[in-house]
Amino acid sequence: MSDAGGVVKKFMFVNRKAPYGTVYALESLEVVLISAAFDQDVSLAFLDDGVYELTKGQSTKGLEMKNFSPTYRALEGYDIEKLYVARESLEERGLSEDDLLVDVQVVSCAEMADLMAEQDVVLSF
Amino acid sequence: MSDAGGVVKKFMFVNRKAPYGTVYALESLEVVLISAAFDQDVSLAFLDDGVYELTKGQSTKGLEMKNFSPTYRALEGYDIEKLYVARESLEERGLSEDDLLVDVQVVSCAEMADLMAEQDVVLSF
Amino acid sequence: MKFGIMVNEGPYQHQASDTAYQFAKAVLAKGHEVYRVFFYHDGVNNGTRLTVPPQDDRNIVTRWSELAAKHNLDLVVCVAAAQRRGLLDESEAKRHGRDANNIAAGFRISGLGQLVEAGIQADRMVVFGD
Amino acid sequence: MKFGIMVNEGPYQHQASDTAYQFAKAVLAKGHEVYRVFFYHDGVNNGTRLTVPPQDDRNIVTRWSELAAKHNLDLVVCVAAAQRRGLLDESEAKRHGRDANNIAAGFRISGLGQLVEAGIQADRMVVFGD
Amino acid sequence: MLHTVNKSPFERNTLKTCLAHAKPGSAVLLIEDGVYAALSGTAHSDMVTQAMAQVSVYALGPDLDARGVANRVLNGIKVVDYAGFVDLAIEHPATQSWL
Amino acid sequence: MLHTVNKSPFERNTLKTCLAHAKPGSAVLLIEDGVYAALSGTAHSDMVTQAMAQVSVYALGPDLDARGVANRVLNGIKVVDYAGFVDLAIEHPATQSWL
Repeated sequence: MSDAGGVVKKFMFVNRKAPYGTVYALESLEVVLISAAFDQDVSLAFLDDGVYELTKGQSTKGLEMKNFSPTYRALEGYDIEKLYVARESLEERGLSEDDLLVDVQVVSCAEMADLMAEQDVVLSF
Repeated sequence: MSDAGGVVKKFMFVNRKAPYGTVYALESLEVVLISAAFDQDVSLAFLDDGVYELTKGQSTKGLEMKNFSPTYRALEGYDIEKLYVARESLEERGLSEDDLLVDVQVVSCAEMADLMAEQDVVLSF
Repeated sequence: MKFGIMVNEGPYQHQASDTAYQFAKAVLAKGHEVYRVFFYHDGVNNGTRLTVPPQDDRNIVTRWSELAAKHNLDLVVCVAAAQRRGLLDESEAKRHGRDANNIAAGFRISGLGQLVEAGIQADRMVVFGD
Repeated sequence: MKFGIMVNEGPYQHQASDTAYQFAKAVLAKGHEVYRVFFYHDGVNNGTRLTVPPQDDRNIVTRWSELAAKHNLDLVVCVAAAQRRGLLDESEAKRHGRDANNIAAGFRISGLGQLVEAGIQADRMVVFGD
Repeated sequence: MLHTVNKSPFERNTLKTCLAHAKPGSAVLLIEDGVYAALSGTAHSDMVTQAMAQVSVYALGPDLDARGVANRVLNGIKVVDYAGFVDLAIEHPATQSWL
Repeated sequence: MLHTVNKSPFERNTLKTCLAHAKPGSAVLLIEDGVYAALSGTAHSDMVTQAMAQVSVYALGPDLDARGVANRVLNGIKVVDYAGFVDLAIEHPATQSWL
């Protein structure tokens, strides 16, 4: 599928928005899944309200919307394993790693800034 | 044009968004102009970034967008004269009444709250 | 009691249309009346019959059309906002020389006066947006 | 230098499409290349030929179409986002049994892979949204 | 008056402005991403708790459930469903949506 | 890296988060409603002035003009047009849009 001609770039998907209130989180995840086919160096950053995308126990029946949170668990199967979560964003929200539905690397603001600065392509939604 | 059957309600249009970045300010103004035909008791509230809708000197040539700010000056001709601007919102932005392109009543947060509480219909965009 | 409802955002991008729909359903379930649903700003995009949502997702447009059919609702799309965004019915398309239209069943296009009138006639007006 | 551009919001409601257009024009004026403009989320609504903006306002859709014709730009609308929101070309309309389509000249519908590929092939990727 | 807030207090200034204008005795209903303001242990919990001395605060249950945060709601906030939203809109003479 | 911010600092937390992640030597370009952050005499002027010790801050002229605030820009902020935006995007190896 990939026609990248052997080029491997560092792609970061930046998630800063809560799920369900807007579609950005869901449609961002759709790009992430597609990106797996291109053999690029993909990472995901979750900060600000983006950390809410990963909370356990989402149940959308009352909204008649699709609960897409289990898809984050599927990322590993696509070899997308670099999920970075901002420590400050978790703390402001009273959340800890145990509240998240996937394994992530919790990083400081300075570490997140370093990661961002390394990227070739940053996609935000 | 009015088919209100003699009913006069208090309508408030709440403007909290900056112009041009989004269309809400412009399309809100379009409703205000239409409302004039219905002989209702209309007032406009400008708070938060909504106060930026009224700044003098807007010039949109570089954006190729329509400068709709002169329309605020036309409101008086439609007998829409109750324009309330939040003092705190002006102050946070370093603005004074002299920076605004129409005559307004600058009110405190408590006065704005009182005005809002009197309304029959509050439309926000 | 008569409710007026305004919807300011399009389908799927923001939750506004979903919440408005659930609110309207609850109003009707309680035996109250929905005087009118007025679609403004990007809300006009709720009225296109060309959406093809994924099989496992809700169909926001069809849901509105069906609710309107069942309860004889008045779903009004603002003409000025609709023109800007490309939502046309047959007569609008003709009038502006367009070769297609895309309005869904149960929606009608009309002016902003319909919003003000809903504010006057309804006992309660509730706005859903971004 | 080759630029990729992503547009995440529809015409008129947000300034994103305006800024992206002015940016693309400036890229071209400087002699650089626009590798692709990818329209995602509500951005797909930039590709409808049914808009009828007021006479005294810019025509956002036509502006993109004309820029594409002049510079042979690749304007790609995401198929999944387009289906959700009701933006179809002739073959999509046929495939989904719809009686009309609304895509504008110069736009084509394709998959999200086109966005990733633009990220790989372009020297710079710039995103415009809400 | 019934006030509705549909924005996260972490992202926007909406809730803060709403609370500054909600008069004693009025009701504030948190919906959509606004329900994140209903939670305990966050940077905004104190602001909401203090507001509850003057106004009644409600949160929409289906929105809490969707976001997986229904078990974190602050004491004193009443959780309602869409029918409860309608009741609140009837009970108060007007509704102001803080968008 | 070039960072762009298109939101008013009065309405959203976007600029604050951007500045917290912009490394020394990077550039921040204020566009659309983001240009309100470029102004002197506001509640956010100090935050931006402090940031300028580490990062270069630019504002898009056409957006300032549209909003009638071109004469209020903070000292040290460079005003650019769309061509200048392109130059900044070329000069920096990547662009991050804070939406």
